Amino acid sequence: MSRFSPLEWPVLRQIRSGDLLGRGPAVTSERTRATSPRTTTADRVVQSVCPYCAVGCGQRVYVKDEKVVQIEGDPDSPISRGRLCPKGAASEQLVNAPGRQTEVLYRAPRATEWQRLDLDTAVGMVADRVLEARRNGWQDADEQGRPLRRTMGFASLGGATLDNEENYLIKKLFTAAGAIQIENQARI
Amino acid sequence: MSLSEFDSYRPPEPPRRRRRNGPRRRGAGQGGGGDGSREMPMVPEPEFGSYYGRPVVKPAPWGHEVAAYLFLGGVAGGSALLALGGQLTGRGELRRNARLGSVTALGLGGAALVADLGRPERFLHMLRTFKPTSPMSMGTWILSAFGAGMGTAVAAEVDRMTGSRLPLGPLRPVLRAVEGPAGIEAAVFAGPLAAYTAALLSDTATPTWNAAREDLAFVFVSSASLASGGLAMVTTSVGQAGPARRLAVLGVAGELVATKLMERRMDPVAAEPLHHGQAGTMLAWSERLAVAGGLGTLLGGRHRGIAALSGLALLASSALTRFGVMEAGLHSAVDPRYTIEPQKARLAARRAAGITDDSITTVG
Amino acid sequence: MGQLAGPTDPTADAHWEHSHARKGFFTDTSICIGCKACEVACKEWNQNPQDGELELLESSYDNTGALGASTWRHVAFVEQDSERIEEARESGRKLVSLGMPRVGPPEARPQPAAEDTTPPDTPEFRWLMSSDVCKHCTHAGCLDVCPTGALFRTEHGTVVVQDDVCNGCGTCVAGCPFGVIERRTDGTAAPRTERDGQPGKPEVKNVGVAQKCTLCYDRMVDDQTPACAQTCPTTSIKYGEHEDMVETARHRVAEMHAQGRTEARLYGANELDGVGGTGSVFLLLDEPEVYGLPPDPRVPTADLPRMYQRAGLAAAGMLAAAALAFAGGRS
Amino acid sequence: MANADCIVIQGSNMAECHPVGYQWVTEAKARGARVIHVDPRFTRTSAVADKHVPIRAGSDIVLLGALINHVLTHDLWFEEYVRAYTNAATLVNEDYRDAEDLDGLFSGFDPETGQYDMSTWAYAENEDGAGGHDGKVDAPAGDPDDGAEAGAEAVEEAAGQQLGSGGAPMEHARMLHDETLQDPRTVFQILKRHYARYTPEMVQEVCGIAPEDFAYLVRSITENSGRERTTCFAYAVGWTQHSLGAQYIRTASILQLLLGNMGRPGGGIMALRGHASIQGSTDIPTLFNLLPGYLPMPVAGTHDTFEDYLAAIASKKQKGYWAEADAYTTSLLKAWWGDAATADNDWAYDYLPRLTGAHGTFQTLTSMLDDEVEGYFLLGQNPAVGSSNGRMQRMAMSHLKWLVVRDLNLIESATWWKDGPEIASGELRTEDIETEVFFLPAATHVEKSGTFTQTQRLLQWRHQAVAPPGECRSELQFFFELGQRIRERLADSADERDRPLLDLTWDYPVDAHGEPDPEAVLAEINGRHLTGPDAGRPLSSYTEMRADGSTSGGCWIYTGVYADGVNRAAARTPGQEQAAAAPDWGWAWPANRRILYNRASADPEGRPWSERKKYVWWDEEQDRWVGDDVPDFPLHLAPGTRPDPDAGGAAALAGDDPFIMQADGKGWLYAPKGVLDGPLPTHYEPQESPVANALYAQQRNPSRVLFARQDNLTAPSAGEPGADVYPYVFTTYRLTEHHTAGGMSRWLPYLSELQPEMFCEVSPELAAECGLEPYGWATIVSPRSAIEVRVLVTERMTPLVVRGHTVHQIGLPYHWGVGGNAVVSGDSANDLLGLTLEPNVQIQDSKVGSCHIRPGRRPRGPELLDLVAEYQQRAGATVETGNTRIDVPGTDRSADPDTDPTTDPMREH
Repeated sequence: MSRFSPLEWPVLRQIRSGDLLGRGPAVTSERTRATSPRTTTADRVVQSVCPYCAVGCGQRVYVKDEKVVQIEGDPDSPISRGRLCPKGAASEQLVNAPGRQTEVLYRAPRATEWQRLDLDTAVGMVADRVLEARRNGWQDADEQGRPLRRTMGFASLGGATLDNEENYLIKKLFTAAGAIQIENQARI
Repeated sequence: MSLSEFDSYRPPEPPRRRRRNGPRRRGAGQGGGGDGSREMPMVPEPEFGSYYGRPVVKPAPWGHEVAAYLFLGGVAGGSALLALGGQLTGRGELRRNARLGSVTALGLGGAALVADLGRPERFLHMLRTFKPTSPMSMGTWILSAFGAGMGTAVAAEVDRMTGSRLPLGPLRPVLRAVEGPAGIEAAVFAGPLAAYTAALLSDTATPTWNAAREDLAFVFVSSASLASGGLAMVTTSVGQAGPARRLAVLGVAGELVATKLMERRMDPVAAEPLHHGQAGTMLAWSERLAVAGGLGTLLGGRHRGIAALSGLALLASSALTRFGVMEAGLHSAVDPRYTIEPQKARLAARRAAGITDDSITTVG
Repeated sequence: MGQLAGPTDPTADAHWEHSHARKGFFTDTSICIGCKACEVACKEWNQNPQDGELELLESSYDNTGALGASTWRHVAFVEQDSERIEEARESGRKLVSLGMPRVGPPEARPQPAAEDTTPPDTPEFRWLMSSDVCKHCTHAGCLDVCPTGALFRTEHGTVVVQDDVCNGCGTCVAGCPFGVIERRTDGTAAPRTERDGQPGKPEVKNVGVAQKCTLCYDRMVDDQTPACAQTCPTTSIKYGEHEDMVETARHRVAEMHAQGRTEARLYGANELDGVGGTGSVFLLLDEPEVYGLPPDPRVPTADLPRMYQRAGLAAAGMLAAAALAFAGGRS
Repeated sequence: MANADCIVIQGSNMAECHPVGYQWVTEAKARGARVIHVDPRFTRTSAVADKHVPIRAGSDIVLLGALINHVLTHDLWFEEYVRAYTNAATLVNEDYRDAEDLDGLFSGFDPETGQYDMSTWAYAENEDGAGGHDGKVDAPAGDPDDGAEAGAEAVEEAAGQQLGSGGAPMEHARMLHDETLQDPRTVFQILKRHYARYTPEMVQEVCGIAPEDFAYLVRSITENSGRERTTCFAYAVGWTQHSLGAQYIRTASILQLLLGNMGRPGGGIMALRGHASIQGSTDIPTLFNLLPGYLPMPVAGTHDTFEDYLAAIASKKQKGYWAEADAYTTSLLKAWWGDAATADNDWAYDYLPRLTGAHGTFQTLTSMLDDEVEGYFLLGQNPAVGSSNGRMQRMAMSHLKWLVVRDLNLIESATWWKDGPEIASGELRTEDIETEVFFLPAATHVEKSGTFTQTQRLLQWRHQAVAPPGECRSELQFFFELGQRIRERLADSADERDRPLLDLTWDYPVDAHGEPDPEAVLAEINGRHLTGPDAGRPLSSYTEMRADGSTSGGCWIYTGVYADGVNRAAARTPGQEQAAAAPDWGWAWPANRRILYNRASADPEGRPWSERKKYVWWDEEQDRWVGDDVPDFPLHLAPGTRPDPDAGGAAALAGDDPFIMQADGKGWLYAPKGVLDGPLPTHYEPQESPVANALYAQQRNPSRVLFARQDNLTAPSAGEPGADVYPYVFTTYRLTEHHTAGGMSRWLPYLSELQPEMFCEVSPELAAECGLEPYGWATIVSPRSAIEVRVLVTERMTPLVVRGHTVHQIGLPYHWGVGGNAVVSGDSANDLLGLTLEPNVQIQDSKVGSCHIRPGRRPRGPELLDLVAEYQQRAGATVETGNTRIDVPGTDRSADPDTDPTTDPMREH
């Protein structure tokens, strides 16, 4: 009913179409007649995999104007055949969650609140701290003189929602740095 | 509840938010607490199964505005008939006051109706279609037609009252010419205006309203009659208010009879809400006030003061009828018992009568 | 003019020139695992707001409660003991002995060599789960009572609200015999915790407008499966042409009865029922009211002609009374 | 799974935790398969199963052992399969003593270290090399995880720090056999004796399972096993998260091997894992004890030199592909250190840091509490809620100098310093906490490309859909950049210890947003030829890897995923357009095989066991293995082939050795090495139990890993004074509507509203006993903490009569945590749990614990600590309680020399 055209008045359409009870096409609005799913109006569709459990259900991610507008099961997947559990079905909200944190936050020692920090500074600070902790926790050899060449100064605990490639880089970098206390969800 | 020596350190128990779905009572459908609850209800478990006591049908999202509209629409309709009578029998004061009363009730009622919409700015969408299956749609068209006639008549009336000061120009003669026919036109829609609201309520899945579908219209037109008569008794001098008094008395009699008939014909379970709780109280008072107003009219109707008091009692009675019926219906929707029991009973009755092909539950 | 009751093709009844096959659901609750993926997928696709109270609803694992303006799929959870299970089995058997209609009895699909037709032992306990949804009735109360034409019958035989038309009069809410449609409020529960620096409640769309399942009309026009049926992990929710759904349902219930599971029954598969049959057919394992469904729903409009008749009579009576009032005396 | 005739779901709530995976069970059931759910609770899985068998949490081995016993004593085992494909006929060392002989201990236990010396468990060897009774020679060794279908299981994740996935290496030796299976020293007879007392009566007494239910289970399994039919087991963390979790899986493996259900369609043991890439994160592990591809991390003392390392991990003479571990190791080192890895420096082997024991997350935790760790990275992980003994976790974090949290939302592990439970109880004061906290927002799965490895070892590529918003970054980008910054800062360093960082190959192409190309990383993982005519070409199989430095490859088991430069993980031929095994969707390791050990789906002669269960078979005409899947066997190795007894590696495989990733090609009924807590699964009670062990004097797994500390007290078990203070058993689990610690679900309104509040599930009987009001509040107290929950009273919980008294179980979902940022929050069930680890894989014992439950909410502030302390005092719980290694019959369990609270309780490995 955005632009009212007298000839399109549903009452007249009721009479014209014979739908005197006004149940069908006579009462549709312009917008209704133009209905189309946002899966068809999306700019692109990308194949992905559900991030929750290890069944590995296929997902289709629909993108419009560089925003994810829909994530649903990928019927092509022989594993999931287009189906998703409630968590998988909520993936779009995971991406576009109202409460999602997209800024770096920093809590100084003894501080009672967060403060903003830009990403570049934060990464630099972390790099400094890694090197310092590595130095402080360094062990060259054990009591019997056997080589250890490691640091006990820092540790990491990863979730199992990380990509293989990410785990690979983490393991590679930390091992090269001599860190051994690298763990993940698999143990938890 | 004091269960632990640490009670004093406990945080205060926040009140649980009100259930969106009404009472927490559990039906016996879970096999007598098969839902895991051992909670003993305060009253014995009713003899019906339900889903955690949640409603099966939803109550209409209608507030007091709609009840008020039911009342005001009736007043407007009845007044239009009095106005026409006044017009035809030359009772000028009655005509004038009834017309003004009618249009006022109509205006207030319309406003109430719009206010109750989820999207009041879209009230004009009501005229988008003409849907015979929708009492609300029919009512809208009736209201519009009625409003057109009554509006015209009142415009003429007001022009007359202001000494022809309305800036009508050349239209004044036209207005005067159509005034009479307009009053008749409005009166044609007066009865439907008072009666359609009964169909509006009954044409729902709300158990009490639906069960009252045979006779609710009679209750409503009677209520409209006594209310409009009452209004005229308040506004109009006793000399001209004779027809109003008679209409009021007829309305009272009609209502008392129609109500009893209606309740007798209703499913007994679905009729229960008319007698319980707030609705029961309102309807009981409605009846008392109707009787009192009717008696007052009969016995002291020629006394201006008594007439006015009786008129007020009748108006109040009519309002209470509509608010009571509204409330009873809403209550019947919220408690699943009123949906499930009558349905089970009628299904069983049909089966007992050998009709077994029309159940929604089948095995093949 | 269209019909108000009885068997009919609702699409043709609504004067669609190019009607499609009627589409619908078959929800087989015997294989529902209660995962609620349908609820989430529905909300996600339709962008319905969160409407839970964020507290336990005291009904097993059901914290949604009922269908409503923002919940278009609702999974019911019912825990039952053996006594109740036997009652359900008995009531199912009764349906058979009543000679309930087998409208077009299903072609005797070769039973799997009916190894054992004695009823299985009644288990000590069961947990029913069932995903409820709008019934998309053949004779839809909501649609018929809608004054604005906001509700309409689609070319696929489903019933849909046009949220750009609806003015929120609320008549449809009372008009639905299944308690499905509801007017949306913005009353979503706020997060229970205080969130610092977080945006408040997201804006709720279509406030004040009646809302219910559209059977994903927007997906259907593009031949896509509704979100709930697509996501359902166990195919408890099946989607397709209504006729096929009813057929599948009949086969399934026959199969279960053959296994001695006489508690199984269909809901909505009978076009002679009070709403002319539903577009969403269910296989239930107990009486409908146990799941919160009406046992004998009847579309109110079926009685509307009679109501109009009575109202007309009443209006005439009022006119007569008025006439009498003026005729009856001099003063 | 859809092909199974009977599915036993035990230790998993499959329909709730893996709804989409459950579609295959639904399908099998629709085809007539019987589905049985064995679980402490009646769950949504039980609701759709044919039968629910309630079991006392922590007693699964008794049930499975009784099934084994029944199968053995009633001759229901699949004889031909067992004889051909398992080590049933092998003889065991005559010094071996079974748990039956030593009342719960095996021979070789050292109470000082809590470890077994496994030498007596070994097979009997024929000194003169003349072979066994029939002269048949075999070379058993290998993986402790007898070929569970899902491949690398929890067991492999850390099957002893030193072992890696190849299991204990063994010099090729001649083992004694008795093909008649009659010799009392055969594995078969040992097995028979070991489980002889695991009877239906014992099942009733220990598990609380009625004899008729047991009979039903036995009938269902045995009637649905054999040539024509197969039975499948499914498990999840319900089994692994026990102090003897790996043994649970082994018990099921033994049963499945006896019934011939391994390597066959519709058979096997299905591991159901809870995280998108938990399989991947053990394949390419961020685990202390492993390098990619299950190669072990070097250990000081045993792996000091490259030679030591290679000798220790795999023998050149053992059967199967593990014999080439040197090539895999060299390729890995070449991938990491490129040209700096040369033959002269042992391919930079010394760049690898060394272990000196367990350095798992829980050992790290105690180090943190001792102020030995300065910094901690949490990458999509929420230990404040998700890890056992949450209070210890949070207290440990407060000892850090700095903490980096990378996540999507402000999880409890990022905010404990302002709104954690210890702030509320007054144990910590925000103003006193020195820890610096960095919260770095992460990218979601659609904001980055990369692979997840799902539970059946399938790698699936995800394409990036959009760029991450704001300052969100992928881990890939963050770590790449961190590496660059670190290398920049060290660029001028002459320190030898910085060489590994400076020599690291760390030059990945980046896109416009600075995101490194994940495909380049995948290519590095896959590996490439470095020299020769093929230089630069991606490897197409791990068989192309060489130990001479001519190949590189970051994870040998993944080699082939990038064969011919094509990203096979991104293969997406729609399922409906290809065969049932769907080989053109993603890429499964190894070598794109979908069912491991599928050679076992054919009989020793290579014929399918039956037409109905046809999968992979030998085709005489083509002279190769064919079938519905990539044969998990050398393609042209004929069934009748008998290798040279002295050969090693793949060449040593016989034509009927289906378990090719095992060193001997056989399925293990008995593990002569490699399993740290015994060669045969044995029932012990959980760390905390209201019941005394009915089978042995030994109450608990003697080789479990203990953390005897004041902040990790154990409740007294049955028979110990104070056991009645914590009389109830609680078990933790997940709900469909949430995800682990909630970081990816409690922030989503759609999921939060479906399960908004923390609750417990109790039986009507327990509710009556304790006066619990339905849906009211209750407080649950364990020796670690007390939490408040809503009460769901339900008949889905069944009290079990065990050893004469009623055991009440309390179910607790563990998704909620205390914090101020989520849509819904609540007390965390993990706060109740103590830390005790399974010895093989060091997984927490988080499925069972002892507690008390009382009506009403818990106290606030310091009074909460008083409440917990009051219970501890009444129970007389001390650091010694429950931390006894050996329970000698008839002696007081409270005295034990092993647990000295003043020393580090970590056990040395």
